Amino acid sequence: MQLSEQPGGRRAAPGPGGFDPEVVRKDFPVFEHPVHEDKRLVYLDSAATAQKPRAVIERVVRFYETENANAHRGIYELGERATKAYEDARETCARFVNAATPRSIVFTRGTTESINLVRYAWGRANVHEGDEILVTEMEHHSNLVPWQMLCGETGATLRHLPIDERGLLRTDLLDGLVTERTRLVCVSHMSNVLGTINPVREVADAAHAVGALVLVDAAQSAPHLGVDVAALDCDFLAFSAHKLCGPTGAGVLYGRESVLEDMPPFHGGGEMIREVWSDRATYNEIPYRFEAGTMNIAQVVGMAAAIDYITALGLDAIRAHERELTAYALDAVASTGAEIYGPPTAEQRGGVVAFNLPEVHPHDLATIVDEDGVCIRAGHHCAQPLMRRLGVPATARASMYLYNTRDDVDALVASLEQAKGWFS
Amino acid sequence: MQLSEQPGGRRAAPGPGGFDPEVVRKDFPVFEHPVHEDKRLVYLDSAATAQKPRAVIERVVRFYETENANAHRGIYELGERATKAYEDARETCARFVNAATPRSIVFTRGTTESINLVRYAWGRANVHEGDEILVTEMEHHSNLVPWQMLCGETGATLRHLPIDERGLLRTDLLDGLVTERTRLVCVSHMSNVLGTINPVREVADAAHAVGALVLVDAAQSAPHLGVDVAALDCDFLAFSAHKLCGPTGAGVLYGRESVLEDMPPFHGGGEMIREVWSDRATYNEIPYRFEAGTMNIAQVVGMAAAIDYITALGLDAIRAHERELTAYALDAVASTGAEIYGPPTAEQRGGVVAFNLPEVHPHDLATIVDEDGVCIRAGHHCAQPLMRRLGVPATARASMYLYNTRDDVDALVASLEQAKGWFS
Amino acid sequence: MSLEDLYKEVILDHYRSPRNKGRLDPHDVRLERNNPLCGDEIELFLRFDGDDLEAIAFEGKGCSISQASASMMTEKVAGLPAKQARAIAESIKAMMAGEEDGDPDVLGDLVSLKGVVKYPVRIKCALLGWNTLLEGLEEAGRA
Amino acid sequence: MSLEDLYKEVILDHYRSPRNKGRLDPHDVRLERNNPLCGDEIELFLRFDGDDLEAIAFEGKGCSISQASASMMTEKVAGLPAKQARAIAESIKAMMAGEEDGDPDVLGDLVSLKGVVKYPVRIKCALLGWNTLLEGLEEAGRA
Ligand SMILES: Cc1ncc(COP(=O)(O)O)c(C=O)c1O
Ligand SMILES: Cc1ncc(COP(=O)(O)O)c(C=O)c1O
Repeated sequence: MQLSEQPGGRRAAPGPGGFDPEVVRKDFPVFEHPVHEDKRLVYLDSAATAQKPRAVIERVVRFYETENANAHRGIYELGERATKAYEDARETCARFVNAATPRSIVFTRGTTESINLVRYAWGRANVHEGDEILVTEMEHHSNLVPWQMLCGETGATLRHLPIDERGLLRTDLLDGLVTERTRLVCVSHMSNVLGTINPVREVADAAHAVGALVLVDAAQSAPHLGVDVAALDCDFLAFSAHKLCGPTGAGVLYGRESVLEDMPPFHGGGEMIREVWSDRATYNEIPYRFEAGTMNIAQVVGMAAAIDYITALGLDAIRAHERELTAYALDAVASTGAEIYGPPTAEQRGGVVAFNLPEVHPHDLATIVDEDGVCIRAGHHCAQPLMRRLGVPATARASMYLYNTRDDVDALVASLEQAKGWFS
Repeated sequence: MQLSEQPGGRRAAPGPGGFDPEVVRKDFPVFEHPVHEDKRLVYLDSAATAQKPRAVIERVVRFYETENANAHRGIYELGERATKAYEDARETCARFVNAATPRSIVFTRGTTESINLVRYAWGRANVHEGDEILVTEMEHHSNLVPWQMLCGETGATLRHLPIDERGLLRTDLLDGLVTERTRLVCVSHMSNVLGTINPVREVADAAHAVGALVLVDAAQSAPHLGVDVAALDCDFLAFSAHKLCGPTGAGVLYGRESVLEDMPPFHGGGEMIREVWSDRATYNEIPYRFEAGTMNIAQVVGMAAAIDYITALGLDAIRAHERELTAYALDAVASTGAEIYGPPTAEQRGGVVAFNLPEVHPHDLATIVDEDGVCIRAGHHCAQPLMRRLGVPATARASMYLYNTRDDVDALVASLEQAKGWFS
Repeated sequence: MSLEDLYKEVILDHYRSPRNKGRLDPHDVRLERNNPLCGDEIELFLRFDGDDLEAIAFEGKGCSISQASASMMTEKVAGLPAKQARAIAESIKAMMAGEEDGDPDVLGDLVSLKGVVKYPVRIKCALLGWNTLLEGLEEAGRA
Repeated sequence: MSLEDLYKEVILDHYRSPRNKGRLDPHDVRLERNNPLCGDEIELFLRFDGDDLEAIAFEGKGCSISQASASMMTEKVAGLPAKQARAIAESIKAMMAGEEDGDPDVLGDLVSLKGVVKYPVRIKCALLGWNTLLEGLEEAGRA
């Protein structure tokens, strides 16, 4: 599905399926409030966190007002409602990632906790001295630092799959880097800096050929591309609710059923146990074995509402809109003289545009455009090794989502031009 | 502060400070909705999770509608608001537990995660073969299973401080059980089954005398008694927002500043780092070193609103109300012929009454009283070793909070009498 | 059926006077199973005569629904061909999952257990004995 | 002061033509500090003559506010008694924390840095040089 471009027009017509970002925008209360007293909010930092539609906020409120109880514990009606809402959310998540069973869905605080859960529970049992873990050169710190730590603890070796000049993975080097010693290959589905969409299946096939597992960081792809664990053939996949219009404080670890079955627990506490004696315990079945204590029930329920919201709009339509807007933004930002990082075309990337204006430090830039109500990110984007690879200390980054329009991009460009003026 | 008892009256007069549970109850939207079509909700399971006042729900909504952005990352105004709300919450929590500095406050998902954080980050660095960890016989699984796991991994030994027949800690045995080999003593401030309020300071003094640290499980005490880390002289203290009228998915680990300073990180990821290279990283200062990735920002902000709510009502007034109601409930439940577990007087315990009716299994009881809209808990209450100590497979449990009234207790007792009737 | 009727007409009779309660010796299969969340326990004994479930008995403790359901089960399946016992157990499970209505011709009095469906958390209690039976038949190679 | 004025009147002059930029040899103290969240870097060189800060220079990269503030700092404190340099640094910090208004008699042109207070995330940038100076004075035993 491709949105029609109106030649010369400032705004895309609603795409097939009736996707119209101006209408979508009305679902998000945050846009009703101006910033800096009277400025229209131009929110271009959805790769950091997305705004929340009314449907999600109201779902959380409804939980607290009519279903609030501890899940899996109460015999009374309120407890049943809470348990049902929580387990229904698990089914929603399973469908969303096309998992064969909800038993594969473990709830967490977010991508970072999901990955650290794998590090602690799977990693300590399966990675030993002399083993290797492979990560890509474009990973977010959350999919890099845990593996540094695990290697430090176990004596395993961390290896890196490089990227090329356009910010694409050097999959041609997979053969040499994936070896009999490789236990795990960690790859982000979509880069939060370059926007690159990675050929995860190709990486998974190479890993599986030597018996290694594959962990996919879907923090950026789940909200913007959608994910299909069967098609990706991954063993673990992690994402965060807050980046897909859901509440903060919730996320998912998908794990292949057979892998989770063999995995020791993560946290000790209530609910993850089967029987406890004073000196030992036996543990619950999956996925409960990995969910200790009172979980983030309301947030998980809100996450399911967010998934319902974006899937009702259609991930294809969202992707088509973002592709169209990204193409527009790549041109518009380039027209200011900025250097843009990552793949040249909108087909190869998600709605993330990292750039630098010559002479203007990105922090100065972010402060200056903020005066106009334009929210962009400046910094290393939790990817310092990638910054070194690009040869810059930091970049500015504009990232787009379903509520952004060409007006937003135009506002950014106008602000960039003004900043250039001050510095020239 | 003690509420005046009205002889023969069914309801306590508002206590000094004007505390009136009937008025408080109106702050909680959940009570506006009947259960089982037309039954008044008699919620007696606050030890599992508390209901949420409008002020907390509205605070979370306001965050999503006017402050939502990632904390500590954005240069723009929305990001500043999010960061401020998040860090203000840290100060609120520091004041609430009387911590010397907000640097001592680490945000988590809840008590269980707080305790597991200590197990992983502090425990693995400080507990070795031959060392000992002491827990009490009344601990919740969340303050027991993590230490079983740590002992299993390190070769340390887990020891147990017994309770007496009334459910009080055998502190007379501390001398023999706290030794030069003890590294950590784990004690709940208030039992979620017996209600027992433990002499934490006495335990802490014994531990510190041999150089051991003390971890306090304040899941029950923070909401009902309030906590003062300076007076308790503890090294770690954990509590959950959801039990003190706050959102699910948030909690606190308090750590003594000097202890946290020396503690290695827990999760690897964004925000907890200082500088990252491809093969290694240096870590951020406390408390950020322990907060990896996007945190549960909205929930932490809601937790602060909950703390503001209960402290505005006054923890002394809440405690006085609960003491009065507990005394009433102990008598009323005993009058049905039930056996009650734990200390005999309301002075020695919080508002938790665990009991069994002869001949009626607690699960049957919970199902039967639920028909009348009465929510109680039945089971092992995540304390299986304590159940064995009490010689029962399970108990029923009624637990009270600031919105409960004598009417609630009366409804419970009427329901219990009916159940007795069915079974007799 | 109201909760009161469920208890008074179905559960309490078997809870108070359980049928086939106790050990069965000799036996071909012995199985202990529990319901970890509730603490309900069942110990089930099976003896076969060829493909027939010649005798069945149980020990256990727990809530009235778990124990009464186990008692009703032993009464129903004792003496039946293993295959038929299995079919009944599957029928009960389907009924409790809300997938079937419960055929009175097959289940007889057991249809009254359907009253538990309205209390979702208690379904596991009602099924504890039945699940243990299915495992036992499997273990004996009779299923 | 508007952001435009802050940049045009205060920051950009020093950013484009930084004073005392470069190494200082010989020196008594050399310190490298950075602002991990922004990536701003400062390398500071101090030379003392008794208790006087005889000379000061810096290297660095980062945003204009961090670099301009460091440049303004070197211009202001070069040649002063260490004690007085320290007092100025403390004053700037208090001003940026919103605790003091900033005394023009003490701070002179530096008062204009107050414009950064309105941009809380940038305060760390403005203070990077000053905090490094305080550490340097401490290290030299001159504070
Ligand atoms: C005494 C005690 N400790 C720990 C916990 C665990 O708290 P949470 O489930 O919020 O992690 C609870 C609550 O269930 C509790 O009552
Ligand atoms: C690619 C990528 N991985 C991981 C993360 C971490 O996600 P979270 O902060 O929600 O744990 C992010 C977001 O910051 C990301 O963009």
